[in-house]
Amino acid sequence: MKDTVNTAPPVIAAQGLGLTFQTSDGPVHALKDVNLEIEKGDFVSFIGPSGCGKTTFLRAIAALEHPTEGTLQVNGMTPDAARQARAYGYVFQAAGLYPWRTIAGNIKLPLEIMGFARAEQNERVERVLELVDLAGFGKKFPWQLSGGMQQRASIARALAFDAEILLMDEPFGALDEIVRDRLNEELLKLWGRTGKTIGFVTHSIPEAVYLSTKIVVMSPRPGRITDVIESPLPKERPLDIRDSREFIEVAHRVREGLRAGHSYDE
Amino acid sequence: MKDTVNTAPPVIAAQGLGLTFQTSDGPVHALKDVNLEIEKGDFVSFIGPSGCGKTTFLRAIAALEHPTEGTLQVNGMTPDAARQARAYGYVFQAAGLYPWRTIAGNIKLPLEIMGFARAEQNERVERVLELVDLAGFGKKFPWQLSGGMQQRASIARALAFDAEILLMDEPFGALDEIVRDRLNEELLKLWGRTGKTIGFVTHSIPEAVYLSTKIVVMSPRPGRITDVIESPLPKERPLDIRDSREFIEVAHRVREGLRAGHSYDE
Amino acid sequence: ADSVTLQLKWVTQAQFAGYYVALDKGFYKDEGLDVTIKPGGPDIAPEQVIAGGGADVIVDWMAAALAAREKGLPLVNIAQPFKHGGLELTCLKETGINSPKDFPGHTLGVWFYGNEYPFYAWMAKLGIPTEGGPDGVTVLKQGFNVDPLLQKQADCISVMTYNEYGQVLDAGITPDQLVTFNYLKEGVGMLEDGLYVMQDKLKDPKFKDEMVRFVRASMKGWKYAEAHPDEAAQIVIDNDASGAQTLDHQKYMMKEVAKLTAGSNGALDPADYEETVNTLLSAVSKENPAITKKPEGAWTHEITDLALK
Amino acid sequence: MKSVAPVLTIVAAIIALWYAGAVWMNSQWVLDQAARAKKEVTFTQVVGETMNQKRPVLPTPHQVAEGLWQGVFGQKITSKRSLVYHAWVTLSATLLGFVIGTGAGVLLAVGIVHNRAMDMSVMPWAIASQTIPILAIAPMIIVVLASIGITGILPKAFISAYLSFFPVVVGMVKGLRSPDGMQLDLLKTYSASPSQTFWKLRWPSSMPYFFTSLKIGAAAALVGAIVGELPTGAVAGLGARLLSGSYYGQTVLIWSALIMAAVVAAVMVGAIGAVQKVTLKRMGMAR
Amino acid sequence: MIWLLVALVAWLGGWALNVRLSHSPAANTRAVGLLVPTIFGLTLLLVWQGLVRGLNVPMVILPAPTDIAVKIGASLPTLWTDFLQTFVKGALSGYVIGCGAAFVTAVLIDRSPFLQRGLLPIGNFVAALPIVGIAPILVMWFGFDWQSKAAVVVAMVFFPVLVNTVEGLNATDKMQRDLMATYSASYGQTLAKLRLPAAMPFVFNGLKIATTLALIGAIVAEFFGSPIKGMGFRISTEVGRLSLDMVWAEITVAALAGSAFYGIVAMIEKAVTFWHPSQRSRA
Ligand SMILES: Nc1ncnc2c1ncn2[C@@H]1O[C@H](COP(=O)(O)OP(=O)(O)OP(=O)(O)O)[C@@H](O)[C@H]1O
Ligand SMILES: Nc1ncnc2c1ncn2[C@@H]1O[C@H](COP(=O)(O)OP(=O)(O)OP(=O)(O)O)[C@@H](O)[C@H]1O
Ligand SMILES: Cc1ncc(C[n+]2csc(CCO)c2C)c(N)n1
Ligand SMILES: [Mg+2]
Ligand SMILES: [Mg+2]
Repeated sequence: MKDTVNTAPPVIAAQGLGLTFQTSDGPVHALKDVNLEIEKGDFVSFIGPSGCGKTTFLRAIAALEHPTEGTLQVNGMTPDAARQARAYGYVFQAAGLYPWRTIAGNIKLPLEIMGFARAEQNERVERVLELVDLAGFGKKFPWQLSGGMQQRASIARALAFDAEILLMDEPFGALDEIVRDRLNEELLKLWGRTGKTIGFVTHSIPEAVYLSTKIVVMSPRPGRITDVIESPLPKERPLDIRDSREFIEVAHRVREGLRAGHSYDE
Repeated sequence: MKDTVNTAPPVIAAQGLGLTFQTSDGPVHALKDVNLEIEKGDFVSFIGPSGCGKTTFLRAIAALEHPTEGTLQVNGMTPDAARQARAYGYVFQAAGLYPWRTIAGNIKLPLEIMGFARAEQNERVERVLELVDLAGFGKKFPWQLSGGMQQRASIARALAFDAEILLMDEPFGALDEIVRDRLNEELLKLWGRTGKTIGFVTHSIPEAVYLSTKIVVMSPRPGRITDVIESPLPKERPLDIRDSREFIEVAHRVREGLRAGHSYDE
Repeated sequence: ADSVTLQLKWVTQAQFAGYYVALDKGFYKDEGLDVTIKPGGPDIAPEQVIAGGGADVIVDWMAAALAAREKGLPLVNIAQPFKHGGLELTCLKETGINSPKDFPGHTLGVWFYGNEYPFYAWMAKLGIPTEGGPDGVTVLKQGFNVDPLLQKQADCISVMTYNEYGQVLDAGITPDQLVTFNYLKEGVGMLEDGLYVMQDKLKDPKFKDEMVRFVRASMKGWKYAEAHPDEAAQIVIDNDASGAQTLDHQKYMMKEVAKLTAGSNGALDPADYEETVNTLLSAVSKENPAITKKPEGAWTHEITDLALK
Repeated sequence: MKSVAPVLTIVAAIIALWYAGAVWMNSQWVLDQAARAKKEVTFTQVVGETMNQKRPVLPTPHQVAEGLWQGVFGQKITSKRSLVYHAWVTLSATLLGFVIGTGAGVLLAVGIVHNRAMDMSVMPWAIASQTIPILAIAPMIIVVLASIGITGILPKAFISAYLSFFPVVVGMVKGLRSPDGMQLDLLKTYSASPSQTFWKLRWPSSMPYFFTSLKIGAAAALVGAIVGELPTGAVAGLGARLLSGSYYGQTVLIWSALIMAAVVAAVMVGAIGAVQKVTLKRMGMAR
Repeated sequence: MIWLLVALVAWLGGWALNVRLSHSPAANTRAVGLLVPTIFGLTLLLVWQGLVRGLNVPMVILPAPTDIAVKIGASLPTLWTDFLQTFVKGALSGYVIGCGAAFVTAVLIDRSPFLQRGLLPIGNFVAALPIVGIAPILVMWFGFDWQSKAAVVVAMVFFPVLVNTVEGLNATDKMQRDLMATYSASYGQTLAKLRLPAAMPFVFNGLKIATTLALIGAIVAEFFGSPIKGMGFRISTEVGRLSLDMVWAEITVAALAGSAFYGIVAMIEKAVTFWHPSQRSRA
């Protein structure tokens, strides 16, 4: 692993990226002329009005959609190749648990696929269930849990194996503030410990500012990046950092960016 | 908890309400000993950790679940009878649009069922589409919209007809802050104009405080009410009321209540 | 004109040429009858059709008709255009069968559906068990055609002289490669195509009169067909709605059928009747009780007496 | 259109296999005949002989093609020897039976979905009814109907309806029950009447199942009509051709009728598929 | 006349009872679940009995249920032999072979869109071939014993199961597939852990349809040639002898066996696809 900060190639590099969906009533420009570099160990939040292409961009990084213009590189390779190397952990906007597997079974799924030993599988399942506060629910089936619990299970599933890049699409959308705070802290700890690169979609400005090293503000029709904000906050972030001046300044800038994006289409 | 001077009977009255799901591995106590009165014109928010029974309680009010203990009255009748009188507008936690209808068709659905005239139907559809910022999307099918846009369409559907009681289950969960602020304002305006009674589930403390006349804090296992906070805020609420002392105090009390609920099961 | 419906035992073919000729040549019309001929098939039990009121008169084999009579369906033979039977068992010589003594250990194809009584009577007479094994014969329910012999799935199969036997020859097997047993010659012959009606209806003088005219015209048709086989075959072809029959085969069939009808003026010969009944009774077994006692009143000369006057 | 090449490839493969099978299955007879005539035959002779037998065990593709050609184009379509004529006889009964059967099937499904007593009592018997061998009771149906004066196309159509109603019931019950809890709950909050729930939710969401059921039902109706033709005395229709072919050992005739039947079924299924495409497109379901 | 009245009263009474039972609180218990269709069946039988007796329908056209019951009681050994021959040897073996082959074929062609596009239209075409046409041919090819019956059954069940399985293997939703894609799961892993489980509701649809087809196929094939035992043999022979009571005895056995077969497959379905919304009672 290259640990030098600036000479290493970016983990994710998009240049002139465009993605157009062909629908029955004309093309939809979900992404247009997107340029972005994400370094190893970055925690990048994407924020923007609904329909601005956040999900689409995350999907393109994970090679689930294929750009129609420009280039996109992950670890210096194509997203497809990076996926082959099992670089991704992905949390979808909806939980997407397999209904025929228990919660524990769902979390075990990636571990089975990646060939972890049986004992290790069980151990990891226990650990991540605890992390998302679902200990004791391993034997339930997805439809027996509330929406928020399902969402937490799907986060646990993505954390169970050690993906180099974690892509999370509004993972905490269905959770209340307390759990959210707690999971935010846990996520930061995990990130600090492992140096993962994280792409994170959220609608909450405080959350974006609290978590990120880099905040990407997007705007719709066509989906594009309107601002990229490098956070001046230190890596160590207690919860009360949210009252600091820097925090409030960054939040303000994000809010302005968001508002600008909205006024575009009015 | 009757501290109002109002002499009119409550719109919603729950006494010793309990609801237990029988599952293959034992009963789940989704609600236990819930006592609550909601007056006409109240704006009540429900807040609490995931799995604490918020959705279940809303569903019970709309006669979609049937309590296993205690009594529940709506407008002095059973929830079933109230439903016959078409008292409810309901926004579900997931959008739940019918895939074979366009967005406009989906919004028209309740209007058709309640027998509105054709011309009035179209007019109302236009109006609510504008309200949720989806003008021009009427002819699209649900799967052609992003998650947030679908959620807004489902809100429009519930607003299209004049239900006396509006029940909303995390309606703004998938929306960004700007849109959320805007819809919050619109909702308050609508409420002020029409005097509807609104039940509102949210995970956002500021949102709950900003909107409500009454905040119900719940806690899980078994699902019950731990605090009911009457808001001292005036009916007229500009956005910057959120910086006022009262606001911050109420928010603090809610946060404490929430935290307490969490510590219960730890 | 009075309408009469005739239910055949089998599909439209020269086996029933007499009726089709009578229809086509206007013999029925001359008698003031409006006759409908319903073809049969493998799934049609004429006895059931007449019981259900779907026909006034049916063509049936005597064994089946007597069995039905014992089952409570009072059928009466009013005419017997077929003097002889055409049922045979034909075997490939190469299987080593030369006489009935060679049957044990072999597989025989038999038609069921009410046509199996002569076979069981014969086996009973020969004392050969029909449950398989080295001392008995293995019986197969034969389908509608001669494939089992050609495909060597059976060593012997049931044939009618006028139909399936011709098909075997047609397929390219020569008569000298075959050994054929005629049930009649083996002493287990049974009367084949006769005309049957419901007993109680005969009490109705109007119906009786219709039948008299019907039998008269039918016999006229039969005699015409015997004399003009090629024309009769063509008439059959014209009446075949399925369009699947070939003229050559129907000509062959007509010539063979003519041999069977030749000896009959339409009236049932009581001696033939007795032989059929005796053969049937000789074969009574628990599994194949065609009849268990001598039938009474199963035939009448009333119609033919008047018709042939 | 994309499937033209794959279909042609598979058809070519099937024809090749078919020829091989014809040689293999028909050679027995050639060898037997040679043995009876005490002659030696070479391999090429055997293959040559198997190509154009009069009563082949398996007729070769070109024999069947010729039979089909003869049947379809060899004569006027009003002729009794025309396959088109017989196909029409069968098709008319099939269509009538299909309409009766699917109509009854949909009505029964609606009843089952809306009435608990019907749901619990009828379904097991609908299943049992399909385990009764139709070929066994078809003659009885024909006789019984004839005895109350119903003859002609109707008895055939009834049998065809009997076979086609079951897949429609099963499919439509599933389809009418396919709306999920939330979709149903939504209408409950509107206090929609049962008929509104039916027309606005159950019926539209059952559409994919409806068309699938229709397709299966159409194929079943055809089988029913053919079965119904056998006990009517094999008078006319594809069933009669099959049977006659069987009596007289005319294998080619059987195969031509068989292929014709499959063509008729394919045309019906294709037509339903076309309607399905248009309907689902208008409902925004074809993505 | 009396009998006709009995028929009418039986019908109304049975139905009223069922309506009450199915709306009673006990309606979801297993006992009532069995009782209701039984009552319905009994009323049907009573109506049948009433009509046959009341209208004096001759035995050679339609026997009364009591006649049939007596005949069943008197012919148990024959019915058993026929059942073994037709159901166990013919239908069951054909069912297992046909469904197994269809399942394996579906998985094999699943990887090749080319084969799918080529084979499925032809599969539908072949599935439309009426068995009455195929059965004589297969009897000619495979002989008179149960092998040819099994072959007919194989031909009948193959395509329904194939088509359903192929459809089921494509029934996963996008997000479920995307999840596997992010793991870069191999084809085999995706098949085993996602597509086969998701396909099960469809596969069982095919398997259930195939149960009724299997029995019908085996019986009908016997009409075109058979040894002198078997349900189809007995039915066709006894019709010719006008023993309609025996015919209906066999039909009864067929209906019982077929329903039981269907029921067993449906029970297995319930166990395997417990997670599917149609099997869960959430309402
Ligand atoms: N499969 C698709 N076909 C057609 N259009 C699509 C498709 N997926 C997305 N879009 C369109 O692309 C645009 C971007 O969608 P995307 O899902 O990326 O938005 P988003 O930023 O994630 O929004 P949200 O916050 O609501 O989830 C939207 O206008 C959407 O309608
Ligand atoms: N149909 C059901 N069967 C069994 N258990 C259920 C069912 N519906 C809900 N539950 C359980 O009832 C409890 C309350 O669920 P509910 O959906 O009301 O929670 P919630 O407060 O809305 O949570 P969230 O914020 O995650 O939506 C949970 O423990 C859930 O697992
Ligand atoms: C199912 C069945 N199989 C065979 C016969 C015997 N049979 C009697 S007459 C006749 C016509 C001969 O060409 C034939 C084949 C039958 N009646 N029904
Ligand atoms: Mg999104
Ligand atoms: Mg909820």
